[in-house]
Amino acid sequence: MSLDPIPIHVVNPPPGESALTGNAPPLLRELAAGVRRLLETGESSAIDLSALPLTPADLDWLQEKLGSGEISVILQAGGVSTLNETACPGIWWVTHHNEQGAVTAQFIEVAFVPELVKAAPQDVAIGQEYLELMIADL
Amino acid sequence: MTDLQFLTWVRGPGLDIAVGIFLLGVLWRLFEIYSLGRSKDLSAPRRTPGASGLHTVFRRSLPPPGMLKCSPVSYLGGYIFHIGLAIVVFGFAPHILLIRNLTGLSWPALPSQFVDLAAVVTMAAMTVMLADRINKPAKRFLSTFEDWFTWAATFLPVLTGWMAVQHLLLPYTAMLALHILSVEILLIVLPFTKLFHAFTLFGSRWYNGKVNGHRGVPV
Amino acid sequence: MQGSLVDAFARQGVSRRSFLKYCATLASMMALPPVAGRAMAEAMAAARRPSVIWLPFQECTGCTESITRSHSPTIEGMIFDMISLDYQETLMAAAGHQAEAARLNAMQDNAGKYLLIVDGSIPLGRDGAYSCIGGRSNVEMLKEAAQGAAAVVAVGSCAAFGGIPRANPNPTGAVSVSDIVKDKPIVNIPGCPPIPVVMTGVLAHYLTFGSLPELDAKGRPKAFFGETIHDRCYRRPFYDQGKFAKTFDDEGARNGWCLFELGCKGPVTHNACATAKWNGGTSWPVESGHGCLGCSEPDFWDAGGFYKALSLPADPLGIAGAAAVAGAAVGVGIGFANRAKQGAAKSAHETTTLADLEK
Amino acid sequence: MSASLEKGIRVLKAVIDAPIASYFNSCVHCGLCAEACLFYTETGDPKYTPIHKLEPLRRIYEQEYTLLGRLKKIVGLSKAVTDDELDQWQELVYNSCTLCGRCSAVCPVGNDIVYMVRKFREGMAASGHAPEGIKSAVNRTVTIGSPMGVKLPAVLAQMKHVEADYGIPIPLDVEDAEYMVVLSSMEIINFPEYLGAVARIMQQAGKTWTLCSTAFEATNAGIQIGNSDLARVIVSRIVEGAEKFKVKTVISPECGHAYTALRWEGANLIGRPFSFEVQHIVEVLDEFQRQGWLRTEGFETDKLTFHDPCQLVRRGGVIRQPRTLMRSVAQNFVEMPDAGYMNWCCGGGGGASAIEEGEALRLEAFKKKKTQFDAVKPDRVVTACANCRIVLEESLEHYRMDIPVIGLTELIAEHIPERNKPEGA
Repeated sequence: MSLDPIPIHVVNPPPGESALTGNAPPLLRELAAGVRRLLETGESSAIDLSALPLTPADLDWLQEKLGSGEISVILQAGGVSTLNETACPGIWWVTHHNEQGAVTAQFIEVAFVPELVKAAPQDVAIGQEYLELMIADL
Repeated sequence: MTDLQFLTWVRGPGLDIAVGIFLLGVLWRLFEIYSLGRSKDLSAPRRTPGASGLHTVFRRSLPPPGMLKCSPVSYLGGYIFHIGLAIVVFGFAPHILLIRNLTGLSWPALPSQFVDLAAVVTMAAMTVMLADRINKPAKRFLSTFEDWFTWAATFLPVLTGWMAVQHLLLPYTAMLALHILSVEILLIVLPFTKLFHAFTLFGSRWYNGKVNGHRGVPV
Repeated sequence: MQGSLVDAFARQGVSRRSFLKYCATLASMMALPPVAGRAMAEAMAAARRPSVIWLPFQECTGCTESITRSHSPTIEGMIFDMISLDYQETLMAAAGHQAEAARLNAMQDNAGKYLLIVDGSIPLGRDGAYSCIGGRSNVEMLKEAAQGAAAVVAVGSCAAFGGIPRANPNPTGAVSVSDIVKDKPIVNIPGCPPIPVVMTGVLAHYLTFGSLPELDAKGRPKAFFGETIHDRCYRRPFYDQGKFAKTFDDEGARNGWCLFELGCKGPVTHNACATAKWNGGTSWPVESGHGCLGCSEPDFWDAGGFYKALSLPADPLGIAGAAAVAGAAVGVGIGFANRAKQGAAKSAHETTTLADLEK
Repeated sequence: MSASLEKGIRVLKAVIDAPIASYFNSCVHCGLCAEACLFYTETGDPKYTPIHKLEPLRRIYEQEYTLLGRLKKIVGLSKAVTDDELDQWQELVYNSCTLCGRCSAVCPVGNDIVYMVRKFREGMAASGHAPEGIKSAVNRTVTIGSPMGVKLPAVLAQMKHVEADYGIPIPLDVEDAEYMVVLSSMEIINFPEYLGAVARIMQQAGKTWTLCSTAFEATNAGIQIGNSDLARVIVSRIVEGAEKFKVKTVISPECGHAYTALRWEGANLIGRPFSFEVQHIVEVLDEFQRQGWLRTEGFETDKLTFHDPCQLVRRGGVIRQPRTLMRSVAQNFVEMPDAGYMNWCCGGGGGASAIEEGEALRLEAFKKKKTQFDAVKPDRVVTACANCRIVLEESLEHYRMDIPVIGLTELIAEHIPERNKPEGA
């Protein structure tokens, strides 16, 4: 069923007013510090965007500033997640959706490779087992 | 008692009691004061334009010549805090809603940021007035317990209302309840203290203007 | 059922990445730093499933409905499978004496370690006779079960604050868990019903950190109940601009303006609806056009009417008319007395002479 | 309670009315009335705050006419007014209040404080707490006929002098005259020029006028002490005289409170409206001038200023007229700061000048007036009240300021062309 028949259309923010809160620009500095740390110590970090008082307009501004990079990863696990490299290599825009498609969490991760993309040794071991079984069956 | 129980009480029975005492007190006091009557002035009146009871009711809101310079704190502080109170009481959306609910009258609300500013300015002005009461010999000399008490009874509703909106010190629910309680205290004491000038001021100015208007003096 | 969580997940076909993603989301929801997601994942992967006993008292099963079907079949629901839910009348297969035996066994085997979840209020009227299970009153069962519990989680407004059964005139003498249990840590997760992720979040916290989350003065986890609905409401800007819907079908309502005047209790209600939302993040009451009822606050049922704005008196001017009449009567009475006194003073006046000027 | 105190309180109970009740309930203790009172501004002593001067009256009002006040009195929260207290208040109600009415003019809630002081004096006088100086003035007015003890022969003698000096007959007890002129004793004793000036002006205007042998004295110490019964006795003389000779208008002399007594209080004292009009001499002069009956020639060239008598401006409404008159005869007329409606009192009105023990305070309060004079440095001061004139002269002398004080009527009369003199003769 479409939601259109319900005569409620939310106007937010109100027309004619800028919805930018000014909370987004400082995040760029925080990211710069994160990138420096990554290069110097190899330590990765993340910013939880849903925990910050950012409006959709703030997020759009941030996304536009960071741009898009060469890699887009789509993770199919308990709903879709997208892990997109931004125009600044090492900065990843991570969005988690649930199975219904709603956004459940949004992060900006500073890492060479996002945590979730890496395969865990336990899983690799299971893969190895599977491969060996296949070879044995040859 | 939980915060919500407290709030429920002050919104319910508490407010009923306060409004009841307020109305009872106002009518009682008005009758008590004005039923004393006065004798008719038998002297021949002198008519002068601009001299009448009604003129004085309005004109007395402005400082007479020379007085503003004489006591700027009393006048400016008084203006700021009375106007500020009016803005806060009659311009804040939840207050208008209350008035509409009680009387059916309503009007557009002022932006809450503006009301917020007005509340801060009002409190600042009231603080200055308090300091003036402490500093000025004549004012300090005249001051009784009632003066300090009514200052607090007027200041607290503004302070608690502002703190409730700003989420300071206590949870909103508790602060809102304290705010309503402080307003109730104000309502209860108003008819029985100098705060009753809010009502008798018009009568006083009118009498003064009437007596002097009879003599052709535009006071 | 024993074993580590992550193994159980694997058996359910939940991948490690799904699990990590869940932990990250949960951490975000609980306002923990992003690194906590990884810590949670590691801790949970190694966690042993604790025994959980769920006692239903004077309740409507709405809380169970909420927790089981909300995000079903996502991971929040699964985490319930991942604890050792040893007694839950609605969900368990066993019934009658078997069920009661399972409860007693679990209590014995895990004495001092199990987590006790309670939904529903506890009636104290007529010695608790209003609500019994297997011939035993709720209050008796609660006291018994609480004794060996590591902690008690009061799920839903009934268990947390007494809820609807306790509403005026409270015929059954209903009370909350914390009215009875005094010597155990209690977490209140109020709401009618509570938000599923809040319930699972508390369990996850207990599983991962082995402790209960930080609580507010009313025993509610601060991570979810720290802010009011009003503070996080997407319609808040309209409140600040003074734009209010006046009826449910006016222009303001259609424009999605603030519902304060229609009785929204958002300003006095602490809950996570505005951020966590309901039905898998689909919507929540205010978004669907209805004000908050304040269901996660004590005595919300008796707080002066769901459709009456917060700034309004609950019972407008019930005695005002009478007071005005009484005031006028008192005033007129004093007026007459005063005039009489004034008149007496005037008529008693003897014309003064020069001699009178001397004392 | 002494019998006199009881009588005083009974009188106060009779005079307390709705305006007083409204005023006391409106006071917010803002202290602005203090800033308007020269006794406070010049001494800085807060006890001179006008509203404080009414404290005993306020308590009597509260205890007698409010329910809460009665309760407060019963439980001992509000003390009864005592003779000792009223004794203390004598200085505040008489010595340090000239009934100038500046406090009533500035009170932001509109309290007519001076109206209350006037009423409070009723109780003070009835309970025997009036100052000796005013008491003896009242005594002389009632028994002899004038506060300064002037009797008819002295008036007749002055009339003769004036007739001799100006060659104009002074009519006495003339029936159906248009105007009846009454005098203040100071004008008979200290400033006989006034009578001559009136005679010349009347002659030029061609008006019939008369003095009255039974009512030559206009001042009314009964008003100043605050006793309506005695004030009635005094004012009745003028009413009887005016009615006997069927005059149209009684001209109040250059005296502030005589004007108030006759113009505003008189009808209320005798309990019926007058059958004649009452005008202050300044009003009469203004009217004559506007009608063209009064013509002047020449101008004073030195710097003149005008001191407004309080009872004439603030309590009488005669604000414009003296200025028009001044400009018609003075080239260099300057206004003092606050002149007109907000003018400062000379410090001796309302009976204060009759209180000997109040002299030091009066001179202290005069500093306000001195500041006004210093601001414009006039060569001469003109006024329209013999009492103001005496007080100003004495105070100016005390402060060694060489500024002569003259009456407005004389000043006008000096500019009446000489050649007109024979016409009316």
